[in-house]
Amino acid sequence: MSGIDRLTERFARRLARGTSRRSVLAVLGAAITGAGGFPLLPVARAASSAPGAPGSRPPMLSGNPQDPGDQASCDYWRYCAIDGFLCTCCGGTVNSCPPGTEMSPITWIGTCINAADGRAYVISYNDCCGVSSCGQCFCNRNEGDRPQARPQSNNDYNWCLGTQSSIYNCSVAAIVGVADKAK
Amino acid sequence: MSGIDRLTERFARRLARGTSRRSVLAVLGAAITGAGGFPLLPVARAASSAPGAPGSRPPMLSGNPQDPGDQASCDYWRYCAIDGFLCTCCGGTVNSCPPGTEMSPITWIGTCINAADGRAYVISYNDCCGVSSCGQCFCNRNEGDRPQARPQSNNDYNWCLGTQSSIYNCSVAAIVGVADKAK
Amino acid sequence: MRITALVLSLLLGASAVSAQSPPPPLPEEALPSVGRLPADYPASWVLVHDFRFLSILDGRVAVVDTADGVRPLKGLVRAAQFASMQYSRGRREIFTAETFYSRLTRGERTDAITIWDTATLEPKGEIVLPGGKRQQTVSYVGQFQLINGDRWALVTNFTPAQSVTVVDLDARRVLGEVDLPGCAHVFATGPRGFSSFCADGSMISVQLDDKGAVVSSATLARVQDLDNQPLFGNPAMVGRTAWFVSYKGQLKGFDLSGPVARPLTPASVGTAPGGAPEWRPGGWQVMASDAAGLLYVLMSPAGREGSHKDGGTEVWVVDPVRNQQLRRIDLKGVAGSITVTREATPHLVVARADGQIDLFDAASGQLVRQLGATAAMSPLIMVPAQ
Amino acid sequence: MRITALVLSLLLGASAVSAQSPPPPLPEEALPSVGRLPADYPASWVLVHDFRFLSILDGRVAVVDTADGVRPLKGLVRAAQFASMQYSRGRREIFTAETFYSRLTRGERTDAITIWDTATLEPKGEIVLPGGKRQQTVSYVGQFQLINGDRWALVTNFTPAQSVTVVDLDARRVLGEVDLPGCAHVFATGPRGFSSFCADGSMISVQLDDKGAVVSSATLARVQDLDNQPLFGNPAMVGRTAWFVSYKGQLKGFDLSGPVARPLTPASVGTAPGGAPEWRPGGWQVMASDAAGLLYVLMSPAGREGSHKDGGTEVWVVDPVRNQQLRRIDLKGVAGSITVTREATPHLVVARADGQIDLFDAASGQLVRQLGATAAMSPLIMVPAQ
Repeated sequence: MSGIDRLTERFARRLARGTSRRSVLAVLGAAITGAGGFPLLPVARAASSAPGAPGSRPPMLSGNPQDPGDQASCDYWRYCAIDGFLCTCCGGTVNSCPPGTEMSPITWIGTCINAADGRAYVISYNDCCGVSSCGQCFCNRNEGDRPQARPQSNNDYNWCLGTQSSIYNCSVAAIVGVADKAK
Repeated sequence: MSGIDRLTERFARRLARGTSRRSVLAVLGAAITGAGGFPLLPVARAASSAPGAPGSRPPMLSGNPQDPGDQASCDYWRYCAIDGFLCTCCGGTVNSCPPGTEMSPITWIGTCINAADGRAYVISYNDCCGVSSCGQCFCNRNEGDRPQARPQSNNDYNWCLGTQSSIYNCSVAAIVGVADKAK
Repeated sequence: MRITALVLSLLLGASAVSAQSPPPPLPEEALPSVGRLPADYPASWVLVHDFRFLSILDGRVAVVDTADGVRPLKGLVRAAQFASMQYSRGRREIFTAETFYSRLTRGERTDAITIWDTATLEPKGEIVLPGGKRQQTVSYVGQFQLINGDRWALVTNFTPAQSVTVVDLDARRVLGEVDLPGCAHVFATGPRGFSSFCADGSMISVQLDDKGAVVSSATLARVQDLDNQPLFGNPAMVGRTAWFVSYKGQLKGFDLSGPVARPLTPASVGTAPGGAPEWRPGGWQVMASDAAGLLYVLMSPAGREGSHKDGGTEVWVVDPVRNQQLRRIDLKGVAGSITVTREATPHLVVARADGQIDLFDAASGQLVRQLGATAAMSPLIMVPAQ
Repeated sequence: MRITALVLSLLLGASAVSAQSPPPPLPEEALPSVGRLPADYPASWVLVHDFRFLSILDGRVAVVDTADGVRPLKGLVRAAQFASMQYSRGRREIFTAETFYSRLTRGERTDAITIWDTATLEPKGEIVLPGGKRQQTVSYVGQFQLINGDRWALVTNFTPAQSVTVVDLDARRVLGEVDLPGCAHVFATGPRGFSSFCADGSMISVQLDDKGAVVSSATLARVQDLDNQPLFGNPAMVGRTAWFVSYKGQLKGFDLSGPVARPLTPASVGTAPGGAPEWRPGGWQVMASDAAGLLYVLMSPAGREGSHKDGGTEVWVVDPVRNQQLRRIDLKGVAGSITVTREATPHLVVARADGQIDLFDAASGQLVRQLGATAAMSPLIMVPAQ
């Protein structure tokens, strides 16, 4: 529990810094984290990837055997709960926003297994904001997604909050910790 | 000549009503008429008609044998010089704008042959404005299209001018006269 | 002159036309001309919210006649930037709650409700929403509701602090704001109030006074199990009863006619063989009702944890009061959202993820008409006009 | 807690991993993090203007590394509503001339130039353009030009009255407006002026004083035959010489280094068998130059009146000074726009109408790389970064 709690506390501090609403504290318990991006039904992947021809991208590899997979593919291990255009295809990387955008200070967190080392990592799906829809590499995976009544578990919100603009461009998947194995 | 001249004169009056720039009169000779919409390379028709599946529309017939052809098809006789989304697919008709838009008061004129009666009709390609790109039934035919130095013969301009908004939605093709056969 | 030369050359090429007794020419057509719609939309019409994933800031609502295979698209209404939309048949108005920036993607933010006339699709009025906090999300009907006989509107806010802005549509002004910590979505309830789902699994019902302030509230505990039986966000309305379906097919009804939501006896969509691993609801707008109170649920044969937005290939028709699965409709492919018209012969309207819209006979399940992708790029929410 | 439970269940499923000497975990990654670009773009980079036909108000400029098949798209710059774009390598700035409405599609109109930093793609400044008259058209480079050592910009207006707004980019202010009745497009000419094509087939050259007022002008009569040999609007620049190609393949060069445009000896793209009815230039940006001063022209085998925007299937390489057709490059399909990089081994960049971008060796004509549709929906204008 403590790993999650530490992350929760850190994100709460970020939230407090990034917003000024009087009632922020009242909702921290329920709404500390939000959601990255928005869903496209997976059945629409082919349609949304037009104009990009599906399969035309060469694999985007980290070069680190401990971080395996194609970072431009929805199947990459960190994307287990992402929802949006992959920033790796938009001028960003797996953990940084494209130039010209602003990264949302707080966002939704998922927990993904890295098959290379068997660990569960806590992944932060920050949105990149202030530039219109990237339109490349849409990815929507909904394991653990829950209704909007539980914001921290719902990926339909636009989490371009606390940014100068709420216009959504793409989403990153950054490692922010290792989930504790012991309860 | 006289038919074209009468039309020119009428559109000049509309132009004078529709704009207030001091130098309007100076350019009337060159810029009485503009252009309807904008071009998409014909090679892009298939791409642009996505999300519309090509060929999925049933024919849109006038019901008048003297006005033959499919008004949702780029091959329809009145579209010989149109450039834009066909308003027939956007909530309008071949000669009226979709509800919620405003028709440009002046625009580009083409001359198209009606195979049913062998006449050459003067067609006004008015743009419908104030609603974003319709996105349906793109059509671009460039016979007689000339550089922007001759505005009345160029279809790349956005002719949402003299309207409250310059946002382009679609283009109509209205009969405004019969071209004189005699010179 | 160039045009005349072109005309002459074209005329020469048209010499095959008979010269004897030519018909009179087609008449000159009056310009300018802009179409109008019937203020009261026929029962075959549907409002389709196009979320427009590839340019989210350019969303729109398509007014669609599902009975018109030739001209299905009747007009577009702006629905910008994670907008939400409501429709009042009685007022003959469409409402959009939107967000704008002074420089498209940057600059000054303005949130506003725009009131659109159903006949002209022209804006009749605008109410600016204060605070730049309108909730932005993929479209849920619970983001934006009409209450108080359609005279007021509720707009949900998310910063991520949660609240509801109360708007007087007639007076064109904001009445106030109700804090709603820990709760999401609102559904018109009682004479002048709403119900909302909360993070602890409860539902809160709130009534407002004639100034928009809270006068009463009540909480129903444990209306949903967010871990094991979470409810899809978009309900099917039967009169003033809202039916929700869970990720695993449980049906929960709430009578919202009184000041406090009243839960009905739960039901189920039932089961069917052939699922791998099992049949579950899947899609965006996965539920609809018909005039008889039957429910239509979009079902996926590949139901598992996380499949709930994958779309479905069948629609199951269920009587929620008798808790009885009546029939299954094969959609011949994957669909994302459904609704049912209130026509004399009702139609099931099925939106595919690529924008294609298909019509099925709601009773027989037969495919009746395919509109193609003639209305929307990303059809997510569909509202029958009657 | 739900998340922990999920973690545990997932961990149980990952039991196949060796338990002996596990590697240290992947490090925590710093947030927030936003990328930067090199302020001086490499020679393989190209700015691609995405007109975005399906949402014209949401156009953008894609910064693309044509040498990077894995990550070609480096970032996006807003280019809203029939925008035009210019790039100054010396200033390390990108400029967009755009139009905005206060309510996306309606309301108050604002025309403005935005100055974008090449490294951050953030706006550095804005100059509002008065009068709501900025020319809106499918992208032509002659809508928007940099002059006076990139310190000033010219923006064309069209209401349909024609004029040019003169802007001081350093001082962030509008200097004035030059009426230009009957003439379209501007091309930087001499120390502080421009040339423009006029409706009577002439070209006018104008020089400005240090306040932006006209100090001299001169007209070249009959530089093009608009009826029979009209020139495509987008030239290929060889130093300060602008080469234009006619609809039928004639090449016309204008030396714009002095205060008055000086026409060069015309040349031709040449001919080839197999046209039906004949080969002609076709596409949007149909011309490019390389560092050696050779011209590349996109050619269609189906050339006829009206085919000039149909795109082309070959690129013909021509030496315009020697008036010699050097070679033909088969594009293996139809393309709409082309450009050529200034790399040590220059590449021909080919944009298909569906957004696919292909790279060919400019010398050998061999296909080198396919970027797919990874940058733009409607790529119309492409500007090499060097």
